[in-house]
Amino acid sequence: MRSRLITVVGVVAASATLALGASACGGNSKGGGDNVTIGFMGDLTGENSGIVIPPKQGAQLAIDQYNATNPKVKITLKTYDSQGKGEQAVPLAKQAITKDKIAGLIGPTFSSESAQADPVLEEGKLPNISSSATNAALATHGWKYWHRLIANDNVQGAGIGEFISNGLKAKKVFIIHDNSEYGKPLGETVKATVEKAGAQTSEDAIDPNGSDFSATVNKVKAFAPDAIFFGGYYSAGGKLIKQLREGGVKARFLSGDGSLDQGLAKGAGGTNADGSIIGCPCLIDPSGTASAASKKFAEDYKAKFHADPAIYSAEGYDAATAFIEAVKAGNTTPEKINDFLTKVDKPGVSKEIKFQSNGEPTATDVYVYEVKGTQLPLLGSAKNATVK
Amino acid sequence: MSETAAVPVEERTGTPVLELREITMRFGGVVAINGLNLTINEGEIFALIGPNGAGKTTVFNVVTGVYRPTEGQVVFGGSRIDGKKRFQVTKRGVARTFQNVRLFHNMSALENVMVGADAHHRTGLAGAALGLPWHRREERDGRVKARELMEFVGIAHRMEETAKNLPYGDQRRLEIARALATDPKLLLLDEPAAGMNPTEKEELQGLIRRIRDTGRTVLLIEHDMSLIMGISDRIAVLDFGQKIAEGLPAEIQNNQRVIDAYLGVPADAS
Amino acid sequence: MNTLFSQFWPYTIDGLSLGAIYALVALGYTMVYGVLRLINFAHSEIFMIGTFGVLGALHLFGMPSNVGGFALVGLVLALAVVGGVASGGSAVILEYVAYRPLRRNNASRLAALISAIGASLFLQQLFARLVIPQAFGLPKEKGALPVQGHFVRRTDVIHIGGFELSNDRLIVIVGAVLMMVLLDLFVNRTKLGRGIRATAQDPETAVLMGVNIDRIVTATFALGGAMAGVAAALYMLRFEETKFDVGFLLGIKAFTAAVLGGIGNLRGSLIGGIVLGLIEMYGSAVFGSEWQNVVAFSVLVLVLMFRPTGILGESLQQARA
Amino acid sequence: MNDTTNRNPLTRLRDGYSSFSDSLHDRWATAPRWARWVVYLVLIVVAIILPADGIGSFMSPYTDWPTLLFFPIGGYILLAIGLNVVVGQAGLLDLGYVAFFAIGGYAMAIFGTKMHMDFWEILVVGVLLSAVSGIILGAPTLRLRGDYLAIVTLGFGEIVRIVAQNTDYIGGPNGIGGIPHPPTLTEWTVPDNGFFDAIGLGGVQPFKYGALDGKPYYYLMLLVIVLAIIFSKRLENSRVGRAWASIREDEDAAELMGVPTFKFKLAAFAIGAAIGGAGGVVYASQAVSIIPNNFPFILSATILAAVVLGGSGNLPGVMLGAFLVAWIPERIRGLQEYRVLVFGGVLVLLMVFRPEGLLPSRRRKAELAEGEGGMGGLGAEVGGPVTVAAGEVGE
Repeated sequence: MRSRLITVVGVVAASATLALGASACGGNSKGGGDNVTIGFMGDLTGENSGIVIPPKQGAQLAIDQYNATNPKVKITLKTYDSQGKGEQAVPLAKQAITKDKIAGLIGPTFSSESAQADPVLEEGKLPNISSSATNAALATHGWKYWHRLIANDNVQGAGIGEFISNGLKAKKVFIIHDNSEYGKPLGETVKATVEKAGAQTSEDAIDPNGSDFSATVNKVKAFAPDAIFFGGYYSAGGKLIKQLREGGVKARFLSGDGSLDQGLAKGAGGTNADGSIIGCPCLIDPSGTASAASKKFAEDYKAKFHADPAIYSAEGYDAATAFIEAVKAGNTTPEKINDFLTKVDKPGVSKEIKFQSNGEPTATDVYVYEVKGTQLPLLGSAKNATVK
Repeated sequence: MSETAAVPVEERTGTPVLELREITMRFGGVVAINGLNLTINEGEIFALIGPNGAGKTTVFNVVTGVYRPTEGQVVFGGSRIDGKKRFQVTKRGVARTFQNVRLFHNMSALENVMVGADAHHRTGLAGAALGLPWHRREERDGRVKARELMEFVGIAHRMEETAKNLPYGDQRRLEIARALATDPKLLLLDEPAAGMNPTEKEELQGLIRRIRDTGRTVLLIEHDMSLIMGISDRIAVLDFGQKIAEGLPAEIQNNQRVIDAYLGVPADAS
Repeated sequence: MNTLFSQFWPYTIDGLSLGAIYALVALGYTMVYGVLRLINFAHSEIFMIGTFGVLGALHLFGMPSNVGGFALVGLVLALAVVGGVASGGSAVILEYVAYRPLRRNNASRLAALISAIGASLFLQQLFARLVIPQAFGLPKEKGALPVQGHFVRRTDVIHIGGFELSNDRLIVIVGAVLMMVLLDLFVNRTKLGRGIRATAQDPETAVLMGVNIDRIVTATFALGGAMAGVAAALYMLRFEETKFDVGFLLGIKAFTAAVLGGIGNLRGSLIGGIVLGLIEMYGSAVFGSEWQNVVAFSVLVLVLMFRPTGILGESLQQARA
Repeated sequence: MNDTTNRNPLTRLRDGYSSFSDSLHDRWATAPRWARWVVYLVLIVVAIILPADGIGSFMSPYTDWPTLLFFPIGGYILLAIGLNVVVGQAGLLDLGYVAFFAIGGYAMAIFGTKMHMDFWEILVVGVLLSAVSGIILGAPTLRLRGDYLAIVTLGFGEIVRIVAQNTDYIGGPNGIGGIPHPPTLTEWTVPDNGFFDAIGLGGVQPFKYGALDGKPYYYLMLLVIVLAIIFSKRLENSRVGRAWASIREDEDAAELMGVPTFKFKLAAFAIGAAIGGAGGVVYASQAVSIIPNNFPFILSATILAAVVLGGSGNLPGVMLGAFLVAWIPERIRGLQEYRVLVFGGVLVLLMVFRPEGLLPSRRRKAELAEGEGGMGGLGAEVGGPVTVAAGEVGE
């Protein structure tokens, strides 16, 4: 993921009196001689904070665990609330570099804010690892300090597309996207992939802020597909499934990581979403079936936050781990940490923590999840998973 | 029926400035003006009178381009102006005041007049934004002209005041100054004396004469008969959108149809 | 294009039911505009409050499930009352807090518009940050997410060839038209309605004639709000979920519908809403759904170019015409 | 209806503030020329040292102050100056002003990435393009009055955004990335000596446009703002400004006094659009990447709020309004998720207690005091349809 949902709500806010009241609580003390500060930037209070807080908590967990070992150099996590907006992320990034002098940054979490803030981080020579910005174009700028620990939308789209063609053997696929910088490219990649495999396709877009998708439903009805892929977020996805089912469309519904949330099934209502398949380059494994590391992570996370690990919490944990490894190896300056990141190779919770030279992760796993009730059990890797 | 008499009028110059030819103005089913012919000659003070609702202001609106006449032509200075845009009519030399004063209330008195003076200015956006020389010259000229006109109408001491703070009589004068600033050949005054006391009326009478003496033609609507009889060179009487009489003040005073109209006897009973 | 022909009836029915909701919300804009010449920008939030009123009532009485047939009609009637009261009441409060003081100060309409935008932001955020999490027991950061309440059993009432009409769409269309007729009767037949029309036509004369303007304004907001509340109930019947900013896009569309039909004109709202709903559906079918809003606004511009005061022309007092 | 006898503390506070701002007005109006120039000079010096760290640590403890000064603060101020021409001076209600900001931004993005034009060239092209689009929007719609114009402009803003979103050539929803920064004008560095260090500007390269230092962009924005102020002020005090004021006051009377109202309304739209477009070009040159959703309706509403809040029609007021609207939310980051809530409430309160804005123009204030802007009647900015208004000229 991720780019932010189209948000129409306020850009601005509040009163002078309150400004004065809230003053003077600034002045952050930069960590003492033996401390290193790592930042976390993302939408912490905005509309999409629900998918940013889990990776933040994952990162927090990793750092707390590290500090608990009483190391020589402790790490503090400092958060930057960009509200998912580039125009807020840019000055925050500058503040992080010039004033706070942090050593590394986890984030920004969404793609559109990354596109604006990453050039700043690059010039400020601040190593950054995003746990969730999946837009493919981010890797094409030749940035040296930029990394991510999540496969991009092209990888995801291709993975889901292959699953549609091989796992589901669908011959007629209808692509719907939400016309966002996340949903549209993802939809296009899925479309290209299934077309290559010989499927017939048609497409339409919805306005995720609208409520009535019946024009799209009618189009789907006319096309009578075997499978429907939706590129977009679960809040619109749920409504879409509901209206499709009520319109009598029975084809299997698939979507990407933006819809990997219980809200999808809730929005769809009843059993409408059952059997839908959600692909994600991320690993969400609260029951710890994927690996021993995953099991331990799930238990620790639950113990600390009293909640199941959610979307990207494992990736947030792994991103923090990458920085922790760098510090452990005696690197405390941004430059040295970045050098270390080019060489790091350590098994993480979600995947191998290892970067290609362009900053992309070497791991390209895409996992698929099946909606059952409001649960989203892991079905397996998109390459070989099957459904009944 | 309309041309009562081709009275040999004592005419100052004789060339027609404004001609209304067979003007008819309908609003839906209502006929506000019906086949009106009217000729105003250069340099005269011409009064248009008639009972309320006779269509006098409608005539003004037709002349100034507010309404496009349903039928007929408006000829000003030899060319047709009906159907022209309002500001174009003004540019050609027709200016007016309003029955209910319509100043730009929150602008200063001087600015009000300057808006009128701007009618013939050519400065566009670029000139104004860059402060080009001719723009500055126009501004200066406009200001000088506005000052002179305010003196001319007798409210020079009110220049910096906000228009709406002026006493009523001064507002009327300001409106006249604003109209004069557009350099009209023909000035239309819509009930200029309304709400004025006798002294003010006296002064107004002088003012209108002086305007005429600067070579302008004046067409006015007025209810105050003594004022009209005092300054008009010629008078036309409207009733129910038709001209029922035209002539010298003395003739109008004794015209039976006019008397009937004012007393409420239907004029077109015949 | 082909889809439009092969799916003509579905598109038409969907357009009508969407337009019916637009029309009901548009009434609030049009009435307030008619009387105060004010764009009540916060009307979309009045609608939003209605949807949450309806949802809250459903939760309070234990979310029913699979309601169909005449029971559904009865339930919707009850919900319409709830929505109407919630929205009508909050519209009156809104007027009292955000507009009345400005009226007293003779503030400009621009100031009133800004006050409206402020009220709109305030109400949205109030719900997203405080009301929704509290009312539905959600964590704070989830207040901005959609909340559902599924209770309808959808069945086709009519099914002849390609023509299908589901029970919810039928109720929406019939309900909206019914409310329109009732409002029209009210405005034309009652003393209060005459007062509203008189004030819309000429507030000064109305005052001279002994009309109590404050009372009229309150009544106008209450009525317009109640219509939005009924629209909210019908909306919940159709879509069964809502969100703190549910009113935003819908409000803009409803205002567009009001202008399209001729703002200030009650029947114009109905025409405008229906026309806009149909255009959006047909436009989506022809150009793709991503152009839906572009088509809607383009048609608005075109209509206004040829009919500068909308399809039916302005003014509440002409409701009879 | 104006109950002046009811003098509760709030009204008294309001009146006190009112008379204070009035006396400020008067003093300014009567100040000699040299005094004004001194004030201008002081203001410019203040603006130049404004991004210094010492000021920033109070003004913006949470986020990078110079960047904040560039955008949103500088950006909002520029946009507010532009919108003020349309709303404040000509009295036309524009709810889609963000469209021109978007057009400028996209001009920078497209010409910069696809045709490799230089920032300064694009600035000219972008401004022209925005002005033309203002005319294209205005020509068919400016005959509409008041609220019809409002909804049509709102629609136009949305159309521009959605078209950008649906057009693959300009990146669709992905927008455009890799937008070039302005070329470095000179590597000149502010001397790193005592004085400049003390004010926190030592070692700054004010004309080198990189990604990290926000100050050069701020100075660029400052330059554009100053130009816009001069431009707008000159227009205001010329025939053009008088024409706009007369249109706002009484459009029919203006037309009858020889003001080509349509032409001037179009000009207001074009000027406003040009200033908005300039803002877009400058913003995009710093942002590196833009997407259609950087230009939502709410931004139009925010700028309009800034204009009205500050005092529609009065340049210093409008700028103050824009500054507050941009700055306060950043300053109260401590309030986190309640920022917008508080902002909405404050807008209502301010309009209730001071509907004419914080620093109203004399003219506008008078309009309000007289109640011509009353909601039962008509605000000067919005009237009925053309035909009805024309009829009012009659008897």
